[in-house]
Amino acid sequence: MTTIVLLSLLGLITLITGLFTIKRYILPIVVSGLLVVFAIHTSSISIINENGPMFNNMMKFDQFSILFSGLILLLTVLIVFQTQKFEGETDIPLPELLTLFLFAITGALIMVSYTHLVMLFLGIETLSICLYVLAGSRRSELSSNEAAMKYFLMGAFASGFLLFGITLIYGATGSFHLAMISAQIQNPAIANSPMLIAGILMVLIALAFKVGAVPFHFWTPDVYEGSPTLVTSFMATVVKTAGFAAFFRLFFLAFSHTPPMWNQTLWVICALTMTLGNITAIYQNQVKRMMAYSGIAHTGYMLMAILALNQVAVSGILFYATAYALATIALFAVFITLQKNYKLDSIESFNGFAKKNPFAAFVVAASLCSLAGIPPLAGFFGKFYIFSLALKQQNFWLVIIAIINSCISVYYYFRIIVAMYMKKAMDEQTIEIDRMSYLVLIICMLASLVLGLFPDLILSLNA
Amino acid sequence: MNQLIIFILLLPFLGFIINGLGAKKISRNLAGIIGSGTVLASFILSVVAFNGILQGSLPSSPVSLFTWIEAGNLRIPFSFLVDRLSVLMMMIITGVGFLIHVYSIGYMKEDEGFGKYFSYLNLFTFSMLLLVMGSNFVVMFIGWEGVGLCSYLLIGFWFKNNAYNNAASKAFIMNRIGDLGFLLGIFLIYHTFGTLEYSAVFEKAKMLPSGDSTLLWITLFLFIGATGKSAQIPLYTWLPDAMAGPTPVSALIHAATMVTAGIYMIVRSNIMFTLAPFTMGIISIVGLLTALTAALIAISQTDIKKVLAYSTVSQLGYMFLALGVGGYSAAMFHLMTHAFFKALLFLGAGSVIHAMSGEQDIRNMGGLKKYTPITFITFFTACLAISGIPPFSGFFSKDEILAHVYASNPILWIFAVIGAMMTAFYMFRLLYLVFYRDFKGSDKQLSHLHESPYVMTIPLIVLAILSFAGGFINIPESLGGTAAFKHYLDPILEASNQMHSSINELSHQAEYVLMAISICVVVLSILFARQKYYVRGEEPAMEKENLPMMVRLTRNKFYIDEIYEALVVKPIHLFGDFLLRVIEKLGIDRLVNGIGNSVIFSSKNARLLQTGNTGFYLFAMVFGIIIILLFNLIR
Amino acid sequence: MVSIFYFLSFLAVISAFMVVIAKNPIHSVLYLIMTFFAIAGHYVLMNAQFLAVVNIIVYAGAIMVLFLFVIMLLNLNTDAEQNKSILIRLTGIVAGGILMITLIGAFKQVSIVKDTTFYASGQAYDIGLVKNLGNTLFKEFLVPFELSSILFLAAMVGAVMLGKKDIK
Amino acid sequence: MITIFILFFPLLASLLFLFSGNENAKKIALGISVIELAVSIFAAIQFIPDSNVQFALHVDWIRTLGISFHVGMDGISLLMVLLTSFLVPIIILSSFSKEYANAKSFYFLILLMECGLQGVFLSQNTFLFYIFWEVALIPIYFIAALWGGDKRIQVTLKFFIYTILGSLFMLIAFIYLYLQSPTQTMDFQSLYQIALSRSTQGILFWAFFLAFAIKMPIFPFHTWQPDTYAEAPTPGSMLLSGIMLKMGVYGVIRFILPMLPLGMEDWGNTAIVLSVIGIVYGSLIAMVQKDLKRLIAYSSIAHVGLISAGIFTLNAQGLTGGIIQMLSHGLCVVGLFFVVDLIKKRTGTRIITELGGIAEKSPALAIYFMIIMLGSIALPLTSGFIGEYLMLTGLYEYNPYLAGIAGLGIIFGAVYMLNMYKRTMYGLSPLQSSEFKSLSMAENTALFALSASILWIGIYPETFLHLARPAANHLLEIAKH
Amino acid sequence: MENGISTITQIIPPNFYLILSSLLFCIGIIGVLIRRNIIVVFMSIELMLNASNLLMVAFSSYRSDGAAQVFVFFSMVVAAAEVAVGLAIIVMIYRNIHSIDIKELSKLKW
Repeated sequence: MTTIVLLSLLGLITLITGLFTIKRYILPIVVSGLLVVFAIHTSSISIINENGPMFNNMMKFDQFSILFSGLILLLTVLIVFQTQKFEGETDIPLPELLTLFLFAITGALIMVSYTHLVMLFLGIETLSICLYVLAGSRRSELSSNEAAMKYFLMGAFASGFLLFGITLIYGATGSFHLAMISAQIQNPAIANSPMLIAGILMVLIALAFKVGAVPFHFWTPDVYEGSPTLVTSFMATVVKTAGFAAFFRLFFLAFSHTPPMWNQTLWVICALTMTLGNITAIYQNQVKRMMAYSGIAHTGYMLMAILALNQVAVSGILFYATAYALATIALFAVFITLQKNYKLDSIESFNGFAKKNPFAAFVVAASLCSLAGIPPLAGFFGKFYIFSLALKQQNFWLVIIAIINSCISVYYYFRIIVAMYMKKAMDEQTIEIDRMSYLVLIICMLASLVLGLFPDLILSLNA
Repeated sequence: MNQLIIFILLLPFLGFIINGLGAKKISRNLAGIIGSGTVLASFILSVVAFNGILQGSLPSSPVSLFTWIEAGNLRIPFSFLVDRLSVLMMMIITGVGFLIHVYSIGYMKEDEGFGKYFSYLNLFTFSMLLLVMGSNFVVMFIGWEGVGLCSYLLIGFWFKNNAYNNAASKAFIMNRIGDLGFLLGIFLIYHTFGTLEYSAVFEKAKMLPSGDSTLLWITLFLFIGATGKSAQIPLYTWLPDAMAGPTPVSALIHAATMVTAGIYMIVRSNIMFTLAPFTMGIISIVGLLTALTAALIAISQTDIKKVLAYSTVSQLGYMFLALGVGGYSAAMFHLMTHAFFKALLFLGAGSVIHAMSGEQDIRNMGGLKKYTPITFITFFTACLAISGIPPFSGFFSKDEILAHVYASNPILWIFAVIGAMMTAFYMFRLLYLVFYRDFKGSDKQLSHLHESPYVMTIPLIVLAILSFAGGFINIPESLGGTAAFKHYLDPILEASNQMHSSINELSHQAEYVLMAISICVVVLSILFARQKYYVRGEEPAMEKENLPMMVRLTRNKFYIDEIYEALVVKPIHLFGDFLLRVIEKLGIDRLVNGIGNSVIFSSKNARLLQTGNTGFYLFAMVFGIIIILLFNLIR
Repeated sequence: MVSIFYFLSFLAVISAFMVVIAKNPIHSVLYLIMTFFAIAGHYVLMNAQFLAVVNIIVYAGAIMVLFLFVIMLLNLNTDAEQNKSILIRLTGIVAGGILMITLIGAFKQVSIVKDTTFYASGQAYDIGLVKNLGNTLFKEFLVPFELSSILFLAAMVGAVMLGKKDIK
Repeated sequence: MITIFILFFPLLASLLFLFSGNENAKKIALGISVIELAVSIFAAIQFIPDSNVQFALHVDWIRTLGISFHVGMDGISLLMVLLTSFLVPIIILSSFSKEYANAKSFYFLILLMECGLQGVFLSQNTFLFYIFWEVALIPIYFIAALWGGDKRIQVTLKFFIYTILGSLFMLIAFIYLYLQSPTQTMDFQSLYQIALSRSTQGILFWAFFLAFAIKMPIFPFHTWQPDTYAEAPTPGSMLLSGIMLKMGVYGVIRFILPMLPLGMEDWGNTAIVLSVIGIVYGSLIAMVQKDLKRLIAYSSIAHVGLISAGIFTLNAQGLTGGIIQMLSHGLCVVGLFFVVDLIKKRTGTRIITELGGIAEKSPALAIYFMIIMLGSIALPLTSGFIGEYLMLTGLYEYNPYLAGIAGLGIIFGAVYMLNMYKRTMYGLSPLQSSEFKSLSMAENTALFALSASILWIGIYPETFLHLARPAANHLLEIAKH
Repeated sequence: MENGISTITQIIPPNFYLILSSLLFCIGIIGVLIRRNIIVVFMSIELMLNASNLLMVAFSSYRSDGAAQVFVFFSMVVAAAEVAVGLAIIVMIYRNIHSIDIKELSKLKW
């Protein structure tokens, strides 16, 4: 809770500093603030076990929430690092932009620690509203407008389902508390109630929308493309992580006793998501769209962990989300610079990049390999873990679909690598990347490698 | 004693290494001396070993160097066996080989690849020795393939000429086909007997009943191997082409030694063959067919070496015929005498070619008698020997074969005699065309005509003496001899002889009659040749003229090469082409690329789902929701 | 009582339907307000009087007025909207209809186990009162209440940022 | 310790590139690989020829999953390590006369690949095995795709995706086995003890077989191979064919044979039949190839077909023969590529019909080429014979007819190899080869080393057989239980 | 009828409210699907939210649980915040393209 309070305070402070002309200090304030929050947050790990449910069962800061909150905070730091160069990309001033980021992750933190459906609803909405604004933050750009509009309309539509679903679940079980719901569901009369079934499915649909699963993924490519790249990066990483955490938490804490009903549906969604995501990504020429589809595909992989739905799967999602986020952030960090340079969204902007900036190109290549699941990078271990979760559940066909999809994904990830290393550049100039981005790249790179080699660093956290 | 055996083998190998590595640095004379010297030393050691065996001082158990291959219960030692049979072969190989080495010093004097040539010759001798000395089938196989390699190297010795290279490849590949048969035979032997050592295998084979089907297959496989190496139908066509190499090579490889490997192998494993009568039948028929076909072809050939080559094939056919009827010692005996006179013939031909500055077409020769007297005399000796005129060596060996054949099957004998008749005819045809009447070559060639140097003629003389006298070691008992050679081999053939005693059924009178008939036939055919080519002076027709059907057929070797080309080589190539173009490119590649392309194609279409229209997206979402709810709520 | 229920239900459904099919956005807004009133009536029926009032104040009073403002501001008070093609509209209606049938079919026999003790104690009729609601809100729901301020703040900042004419 | 050194030395030592220029890169790389070779030889000398895993290192790694860092070598691993350490310097030597752009990266990738390959052969744990399996793939992809021919981009990507597909099937097989293992570890030894039902073994067999069949490649999974060999720069082709292909065979030996005896019973026959088809198929296509590299590629399919057929027979002869043939094929095919590269550098062409008469210009090359070619067509007293003889014996024990068909390979092999030799080395030289630089020091060394080892294995195979035999017998014992 | 306050929940079975809310909810969906005017689409979404609210209150009454009614407060809060942002977005879009037709903005595709 301290974390959430501090974070909202930090948001307020940022907003207020915006009033004064001390813009130069804003970024350091936010970054150091986030780091302080993170430090305080981690120090609370030691007292997890004493933390019971808090505030009338509204939230519970258990291991799960601590881990995911930590991840979200760190990823946000990586993204906030890059806001400096991002100024001017949006029509929103930096302080407000940062405030929105901070409020968004406040929502995200709520999403990973709720034990009450109202908190889930509030968390999702806080996050979403910030994102609607962020997506439209290039106000004069039509694409940004369109992204905001699409995201907003569809998001609100999905919220309707979420609310209706929550209502139905409440109707069936008489409670908003996850633990109570779980207890009620043990009663077969309630478990078989059509209200409950419809409720769970509608919540599932709403959450599937948030994480971008087929057939509720349609917003993703358009919104990713239209939004400012940094926001895309944020959406693809932090938001998706929070979405999965919320998804998993809900189903793990509340619905784990009713698998036959929803997990067939989720199975199909999962298979469709990876397949459609990967297949569509192949033909994309726009980097951001491609990454959006790749994100959809990764959603599919992560859904496999939700299908497993046990304590071990937490590590799976956590690890996978980390690996995926690190690689994605690194890729987008480079792409922002390229985009600035060439005013071009297509893969061609990567042409010959290896000659222009070997280090950055190397990081991008490594990130792509990580995404493609090639050892010894973190992405591989994530896949390994998820596959073993699925195999433990005897989900053979899903794993085979996943494998074939992994192969397909290699194709489009390697298109960028091919462009960087084997295509002729459009011009001769070298491309410099600012220092903050270098820092981000180095961190992402090292983290990917270290986590790939020593996955215990994360896995052991969820003991 | 062991060291001695190993030295027999190692010396030629040493020569190969020295000449091979120092091909550029060692002077010609030295290379020649090393090359021949090592073989001579081997020969002397072989004679010592031979002596040792006669004395009984040489143990006849295998000498093992080291374990070569070991896997599971398969254990193949690198070991050698010197017994009566192998020492005989060793002496022939090193003896005749030495003479040919010496001859080569003169013959190859001008050649730039002199050192290389000698190293190859030594390698060949080494391989051949390995073949005969091995104490198990695998070591024999090493030598077996080794001689194949050497023949490849030596046939293609003048590698700038592509025809020669083709001949070399052909020889190797034809041999390889046979080798596969041999190899399968080896596998089956191992499969059946669990070992590959001669002594153990034969000991176990003895226990099997006659006509055993496993033995049938083993022997058939081995025989396939033999047809390749010993140029029998259907794998004989490489041998005539192999005349592309330097002439001494033809003498060494394709007359005296390498081609005898098949005969050696069958004699070595005689017990298995004796117990497989069906295979024996096949061998005799194949042998006879080969003998007749090759003789027919030889009659109309115009290249001096081709005539000799076909004659070799034909004579090998005789040997196989002998083997087929169980006359192992007769075959070995003929092998030996044949080594003498065929080497002599080839070397003589080499001398002729040398004199003619490389000309090989007999239609351009004639009257060489007065220019190259030594060559003529030695060549004449050889002709008499091969035709089987008593008391030349060929007479005794051929007659023994004929006697065996007659004892086995008189009809086969009739054909065999016809073959002998043809042999005499084409040999004397050759003799008359080359050495008699007038010189028909160009003036330039005429001015160069000369007798070869001593280094070449001395081997000829030695071989002539051997060709003449070689038969005396096996004068049959019917002629008052002791048949020493036959008895010498008895220990090797002991088991087979117990089963095959047909030769003894033939009375001395019958033998006399047979001898008389064959001599008459041969003399008649010689006279006919003399009449035709000396008295009447007929000449082989030139290519362009309209030849009678039979001549055309034989001149063109019954078109066997063309038939093989059309029936085997072309189809295989076409099939390979088909595999590449259809199966590989259109089938497998298409399939794999097709899968890839179909993914891309579906991507191309799947992305169209993303219409950009929010209304459509909402529709799609709702459809998804409807489907999910329908499936779960309405059951 | 029952007739009021049916009347309000009928009113809600009809006016909701009119929201959807009215050509002029202003009409839609007005029909929507009518729907809200009908829903508020239901709230009253269910003894949720406070919520009924809030519904009217917040929804009809604030939110819908905001809509009206925007429509006026953008000068959209005509029926200039181009219709989607018949086919799409039909599909939309069919889709919604199927969904409706599915849901209604599923919910046909739903029953809720009533906690009779509440009725006996009489507390059941008081929950909708301000006092009781206030208690629940500020005790049990204190955290979401506080946190919703962040939501509002974010929405405010966002709305200002997006809606402002020029930011420099 | 020695295993760790062999495993990571190439990688760590390649840090030297950070301090060197491109021009010295090749020398540094050569030095590193030679040290690696020396250490491998030292390990071989220290090795006690029995079936135990030696020089093992067993450290906890991913505790939560029970995965440990477990490396070590038995006889088979040792031979493969030796092969790798021996071939890499030769491969580096082959590039000596050519200046590769960005040489540091080039040699770094080669050394990285060496690290990956050694890792594959040294792993005693499937997780580690898989990681190195893929680590070996990345550098070769880049080597081929960055320094390759004109069509390299599509071709290498196809190769990459194809092999990844196979590996992923292997990965799920690993995971499945891991989940089945009673102790939940991924060590080979514990996986060997799992008892699985027949049908499961069948499925796992195919999962493994696909991975290895694609890697080797076995007909009909070979379609990536000729193109990749042809497009890759020669060092790349050498790495691919000389060592990487052995990974597939090694995988079969390590996993399919000991772990899936029932799967072998059901499907081993299919695998052998496919392999034998591959022998004939590869040979026949090699016979009509005009491009030297493609010819070698198809010949490689044929040879590998025989190796896999031999190994799948699951008897001592076939298995031992397969192991020896892995060495032999590595030497021969690297030698062939070496010669082809040499010819290509000097004449500018790889098309058979445009070549000729090289024997006259460079007799030394002719001799080396001859020895390598003879090794490749399995002439006795060369390495090829030992392997092929044993494998054919094994195959004959398994099924005589298949042995007969497989034996056709030695005939066809002679046909296309001799033809290749004849057309390139013999005859008269066309214009292109009129000037032919004699062999450089580096080339001479490499070719001499290759030829000498081909003859060594051929004449005294016991040096290597006695290392392989205990391990092979041990595997067969496991397979029987 | 104690306290003089009659309650509908004793007369009307709960599935009536379920069906009513489902009706309203689906009408909202239909509105979302068939309209092109963003504002009307948005209003339809508000209708969906209100349908949920109605059901929530109904459940609250049937279960005599105040928590659900408080939940409705929060849903109103969220709706209000969404409306604020949503209308801001609409205004922004209108400024740029002078239209609020949902079809106008379909440049991002494929």
